Amino acid sequence: MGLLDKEFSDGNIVIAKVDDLMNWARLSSIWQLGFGLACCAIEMMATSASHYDFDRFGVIPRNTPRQADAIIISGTVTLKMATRIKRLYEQMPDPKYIISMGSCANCGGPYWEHGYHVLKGIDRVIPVDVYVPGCPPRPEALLEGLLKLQEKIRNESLRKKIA
Amino acid sequence: MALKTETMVLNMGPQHPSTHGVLRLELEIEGELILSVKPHIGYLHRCFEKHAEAMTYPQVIPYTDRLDYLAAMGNNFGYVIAVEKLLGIQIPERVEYIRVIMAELQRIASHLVAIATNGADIGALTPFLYLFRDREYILTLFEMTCGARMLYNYMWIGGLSHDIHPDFVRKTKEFINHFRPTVTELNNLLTFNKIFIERTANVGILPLDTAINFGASGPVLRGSGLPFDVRREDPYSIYNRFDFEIPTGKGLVGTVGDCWDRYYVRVLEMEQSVRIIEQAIDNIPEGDVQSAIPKRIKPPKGTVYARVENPRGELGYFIISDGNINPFRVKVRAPSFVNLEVMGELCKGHLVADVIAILGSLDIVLGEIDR
Amino acid sequence: MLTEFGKILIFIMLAIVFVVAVFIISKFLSPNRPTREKYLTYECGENPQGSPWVKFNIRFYVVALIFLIFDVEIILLFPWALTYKEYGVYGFLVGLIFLLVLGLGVVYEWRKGDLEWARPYPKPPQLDEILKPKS
Amino acid sequence: MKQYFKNTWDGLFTVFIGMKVTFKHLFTPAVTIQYPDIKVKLPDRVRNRLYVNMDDCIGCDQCSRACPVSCIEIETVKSIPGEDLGFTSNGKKKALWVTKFDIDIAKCCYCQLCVFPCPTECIYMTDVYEFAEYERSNFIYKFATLTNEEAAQKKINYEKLQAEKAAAAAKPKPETPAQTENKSE
Amino acid sequence: MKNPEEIFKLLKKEFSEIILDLDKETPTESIILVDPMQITKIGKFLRENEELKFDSLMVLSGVDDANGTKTKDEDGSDMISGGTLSVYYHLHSTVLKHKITLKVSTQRENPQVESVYNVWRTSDWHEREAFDLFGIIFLNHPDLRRILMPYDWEAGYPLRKDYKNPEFYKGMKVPY
Amino acid sequence: MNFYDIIFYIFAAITLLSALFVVTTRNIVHSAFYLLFTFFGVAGIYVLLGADFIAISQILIYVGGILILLLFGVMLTNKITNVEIRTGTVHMLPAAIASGIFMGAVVAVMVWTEWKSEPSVIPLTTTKDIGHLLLTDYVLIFELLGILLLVALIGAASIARRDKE
Amino acid sequence: MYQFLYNLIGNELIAGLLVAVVPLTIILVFALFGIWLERKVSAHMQDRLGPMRTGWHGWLQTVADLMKMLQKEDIVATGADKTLYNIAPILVFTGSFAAYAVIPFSSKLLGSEVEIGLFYVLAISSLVVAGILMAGWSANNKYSLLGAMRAAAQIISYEIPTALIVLSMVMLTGTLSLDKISQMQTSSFWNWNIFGGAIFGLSKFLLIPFMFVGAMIIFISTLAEVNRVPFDIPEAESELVAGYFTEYCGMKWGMFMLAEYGNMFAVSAIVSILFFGGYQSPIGYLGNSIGAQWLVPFEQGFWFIAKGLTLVFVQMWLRWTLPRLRVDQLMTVCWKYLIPYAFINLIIIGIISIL
Amino acid sequence: MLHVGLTHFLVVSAILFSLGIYGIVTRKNAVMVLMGIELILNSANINFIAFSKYGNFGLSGQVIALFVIVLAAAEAAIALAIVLNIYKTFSNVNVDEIDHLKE
Repeated sequence: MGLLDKEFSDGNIVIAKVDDLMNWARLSSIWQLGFGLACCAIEMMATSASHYDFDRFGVIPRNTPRQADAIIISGTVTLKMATRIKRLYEQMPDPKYIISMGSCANCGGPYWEHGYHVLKGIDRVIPVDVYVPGCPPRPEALLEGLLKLQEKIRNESLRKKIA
Repeated sequence: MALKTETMVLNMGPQHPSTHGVLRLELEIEGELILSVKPHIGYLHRCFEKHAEAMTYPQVIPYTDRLDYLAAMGNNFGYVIAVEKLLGIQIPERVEYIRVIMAELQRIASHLVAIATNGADIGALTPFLYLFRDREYILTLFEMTCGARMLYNYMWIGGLSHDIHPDFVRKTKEFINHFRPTVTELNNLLTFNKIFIERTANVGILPLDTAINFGASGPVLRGSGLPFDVRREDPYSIYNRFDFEIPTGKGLVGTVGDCWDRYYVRVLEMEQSVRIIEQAIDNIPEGDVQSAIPKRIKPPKGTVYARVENPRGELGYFIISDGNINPFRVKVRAPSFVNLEVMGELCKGHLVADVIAILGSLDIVLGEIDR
Repeated sequence: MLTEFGKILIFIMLAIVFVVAVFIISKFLSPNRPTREKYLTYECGENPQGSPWVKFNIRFYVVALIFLIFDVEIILLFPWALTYKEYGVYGFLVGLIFLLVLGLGVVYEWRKGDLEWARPYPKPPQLDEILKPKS
Repeated sequence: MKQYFKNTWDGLFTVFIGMKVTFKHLFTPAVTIQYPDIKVKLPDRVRNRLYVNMDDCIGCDQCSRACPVSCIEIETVKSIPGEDLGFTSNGKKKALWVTKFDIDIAKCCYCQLCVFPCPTECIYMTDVYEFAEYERSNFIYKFATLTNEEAAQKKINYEKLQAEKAAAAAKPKPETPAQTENKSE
Repeated sequence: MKNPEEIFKLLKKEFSEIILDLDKETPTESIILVDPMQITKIGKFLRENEELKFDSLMVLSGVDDANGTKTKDEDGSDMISGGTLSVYYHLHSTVLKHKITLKVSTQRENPQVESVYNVWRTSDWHEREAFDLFGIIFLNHPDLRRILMPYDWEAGYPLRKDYKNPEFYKGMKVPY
Repeated sequence: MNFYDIIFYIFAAITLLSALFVVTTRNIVHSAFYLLFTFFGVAGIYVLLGADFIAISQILIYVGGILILLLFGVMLTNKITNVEIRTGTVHMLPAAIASGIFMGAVVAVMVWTEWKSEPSVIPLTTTKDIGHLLLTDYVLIFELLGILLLVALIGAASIARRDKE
Repeated sequence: MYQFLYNLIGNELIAGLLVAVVPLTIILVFALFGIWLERKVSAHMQDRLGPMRTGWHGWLQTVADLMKMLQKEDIVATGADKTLYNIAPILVFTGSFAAYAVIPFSSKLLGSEVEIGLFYVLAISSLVVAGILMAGWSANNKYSLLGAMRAAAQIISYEIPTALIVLSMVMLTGTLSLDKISQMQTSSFWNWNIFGGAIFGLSKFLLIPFMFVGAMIIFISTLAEVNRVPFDIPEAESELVAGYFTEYCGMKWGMFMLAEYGNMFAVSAIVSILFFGGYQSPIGYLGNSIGAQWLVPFEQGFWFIAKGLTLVFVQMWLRWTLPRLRVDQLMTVCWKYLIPYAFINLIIIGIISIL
Repeated sequence: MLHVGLTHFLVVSAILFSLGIYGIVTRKNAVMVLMGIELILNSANINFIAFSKYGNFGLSGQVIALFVIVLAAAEAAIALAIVLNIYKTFSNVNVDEIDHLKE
């Protein structure tokens, strides 16, 4: 039973400080699962490339889910892929986060109407923390989504359950 | 009585750093030796053809963008040429020039990614970032013109969505001046690096007749030594006005048709694209960017197969029209789909590490394989 | 008295204690939310087929074997390297003969192709074979 | 043998060349745009979040029909005679109450096809790209200016008018002036 | 370099009883209609004949002609019975630089076409795709599995005009 | 009981316990890995006996070489298809009794024998002295070992290579 | 250091422990700094900036990473062999850290003055091989096992050229003690072993080219022993996902990382001791010239770490420049190029040194 | 008995030796037999070195121990090669099942 599983009913100053420190560590070092699906993956790569540089935020791609903290669903999720994504997500160690990047991952995007093989929104399979709109989102938009995620992590607390 | 090592089935993908998306390769290996490779595709099957049947002709264009998302301009180009052929309309000169410039810029951008990922697969990460940096400049040009970075919806039936930006010509020239030294740098850093050569030369040799029978096209076919290019073979748009060479694999450091040849053909093609842009950029005629076409595009009954040279090879659109505002059937001949077929034969007898090099040199985009 | 090797032992102990301590801290901090899928072996999101524990390429074994022999020879040479100067040319010759025998081993292995890792030179796919109807 | 030494030399030499290149880049300034601190100005034509200027919208439904992904939902109610809806900025007279103008921006594919057919240029793509959300439902943007009650009211009004017209058509005797007065209020 | 009429004549001479028709209706292409059960033979001839040398199959596309009788089933969706499914072969010669299109049509209820797997290996995946999306069965294809859809997809062939989406696949809701 | 003794007991325990595991564990890969600790413990005992060079050689050859070779051998020669790599055992009980009796006898002899137990002076570092011995008294053996190793190399490699033919 | 602490405290164990804590701190700090440096160096080589948002130019980045790793859940897959899986990181880290026991950070700071230090360093690194094999085997993962087999084969192969060069240095210097080798190369960079050592005369000039070759060979082979590019095939990202630690997560993986960076510095230190004078200053000591003797060990420490870091930087530089080799080419480089060169080098150095 | 002397080392070596014997006798797997042999060699080495320290032979014991290690390495290499070959022929390395020399 780890500390992160516990819930403290009343917060005191110590817990608040520990909270801050641990949240800071988690939000400053979000390692993403190196994993691209479709068009958005290219923008994701562009985001990690020199012009936008994901590394500034401490984000580095890890290729195995065991060492990743966040999974960026970058592109269309098909039914065939959804089970795999579910498994990859499951195989990540807690605490873990999900950014849904682009229209397709948000809700099936352009394929929502006739896409007989497209999962209409990754949130039908795994819980999403931040939705980034765009088709594909600009790198800045993805960075903004990341900042939003950091904001969310910053507000996490031992006092309530971590998402 | 040979010591039979048991074979092992190793999955590569769908989540794997070097399968360029969601390809899954099922490798049957003995030790590190590949006995067979089974590609499994369809992890990105987005039902393009079904969508195309439900859309009107102009509405299909945004979906064609998403086929080969690294070369969206080329996809648009092919589709509009097909529909224009079906409609039998003439396109203004200015549009043709701009389309060619855009397509060639897109080819450079796409090849940059191809080379970058090929290098990254082999372990060179720095060239990857240099090339993505340069790609970013091309994307800026596109964004300036039509407002989007990757999926443009720029070429429309009978014209273009926007005229070029007033700054476009100047910026493009600036880019070309910046780009030439980058290629030299790339050659120093990666192309002629001994390790890179050792990794790619004499690996994954694709003989010419096999390549043709497998329907390979684009740099894969040219890497095997045949100067086949739809731009020259079956000139569309105004490509017959430009002077450019078709680079082919020469077996400079290994055998003709190996991974290095396919890689190097792309490097040389970027140079040729720059040449085409240089010839075209100063001669853009004045005029309108939309020809007069009916508001509701309703081609006559018939079929058409139009093909263009996309960065990855011959991109063909087979459109059947039943005289409605929706296409009856759109079939895409996706170059990567065809090029990837050869993978299974190519990998036999290589090592695990070679699979990556071969896959990188085939340069696939799952978007158009699975459509 | 703490001998020099005793100090090394302290280093080793310290390393073990450090690692274990870090693990314990980590255990204390980290959550534990098991699910069935989480404990499956990772294989790019697929179901693993077959066991990884299959027999291996014999090349690994041959490499280890050659290494072992060379390692032993080098170990035997260390005491010699420390002292041969005191014996002048004689000392050097003793070692040189040993070294040449070692060199002979290298040459032999090279000639016999044991230093070649199983680098296949696969035949490129031939058209006629490919188009042969499969039974 | 010659090949052997050539390989050794080539290996070392090309490595050194490569090292020269990377070393040079160690001192070239980075091209990175430090996003949250520095935001580059995007080009004028940039295509990001859709915006509808409802003052100009005449509810013609052209954008919705042009949209390949059907992410625009428009419902309109015809105005009844006597209501003044005003004019658009380019002088078109409005004739429809737009009771619902929802854009599900999560579905949008940013193709700009909706922008061109608009007769009043009221729907356009802005350069706002920072609108990530924690909840997907927030992506449905409601542009209609009318509140639900107002919209319901308009609908009732119009239905009444229709009913009246139908009644009038059935009984071609223009009576009930009081009711008409009520309507126009 | 030969035009479609010449090619058709050549084929007619070789396979007098098999070649069905030359369709010149379409504005941009001439299509040779062929018997689906003879396509391998014809393909081999086209590839090996010195005057034709069609060494490359550019694309093989399945088409649902939707020319059967259309009915509505109880929940209002289209049902098509009868009619044909077609397969188009776009051939190209890298040596002689001419092109031709072949078309075969087969019964919708029991769609069977001979595979050209051993003539042009391009057709390998294309045929699998046509099988996957239209349910056209290619005889003699060594590995006719689904290719784009999941291997365990049971809800039919999605590109047929009367395809109906299933409600769930492996517990995931399919429609929006 | 001083330091020296404690450390001796620690190392003896490591050695003997892990050796016990080696011979009793059913999983052969585990056996091989436990062997690592045995070798390490033995090296510790060597150090206690003032044989630093031998101790390090022990680690270098046994842990770095023979153990790896054994592991590769295990991985090459087992049909390892399930998780546990078991090896069959035969006549455990008689073997245990017999080796127990044998052990008892030897230990008894060793304990009862009056050994001259005065440690001789061993130099702090033995490498140089071993070097001198190798160059003087044992020079012939030294050279012969070189040839022996060459023969071993050639022999082992050619036996292992035989499948190529 | 030990003597000083012993006099101060009077307890051998505690003094020894304190001496051991210093290198532990150093490698912890180095790992934190080294990972940050790696990211910064790679970033600037790639026209990027690297970590920027945790402290000044992101210098707290690795601290954040470390603290995050502590919070990560620990997963041991059901198929894995739990005992071995847990022992492996301990073994790897121990093997990496134990090497520091004999590395002289300065003339005063030295864990153990054991005479056969160089030999010991060679030996103790074999623990790492066993650990890696254990990690790869126990994880029940194909990538892990492939990576571990490659790693083991690679590390043991490259131990031979390393040992041959070490042997030639032993022949030249006549000692196995790292401290003594450092002491020999005193007072000026001209006395460094790469320039033929502190001897004078013809043989010095004869030695220089061979010393350069030797330094290059040992640098390349240590590169391979710590699995750095271009020899990083055991953890080849693009083929084997993450190699032998594919299944490891959280702090257990962190230990592998720590061990890797520890090893990086250790081998750099060994190379710098063997060829670049160890802790000796290239230009003489400030402490000596101003008469403050107590300053000298600190200066030595500075020079030692500076040299180590320079070599580490070169390792990083190479990593971000080169592609990686294939497994058979790796073996070819070792057996067909490095070993023959090292062998001939050894014989020539032997001949020159008895001249 | 408290103070560690020669006897202690000899006892350790004896126990190790017996364990080695036990391993050789009980295990079918040839590789396991090899491991047993390695244990026995180690125990012998302990004896050599112990006597080198507690006897009057100077460092000869250590040198002999070194030779033993070298021989052990050579033995392991050859033996494992033979085991591999046996495996190739019989697909099996159980010592009691390999009872014919030629197939």
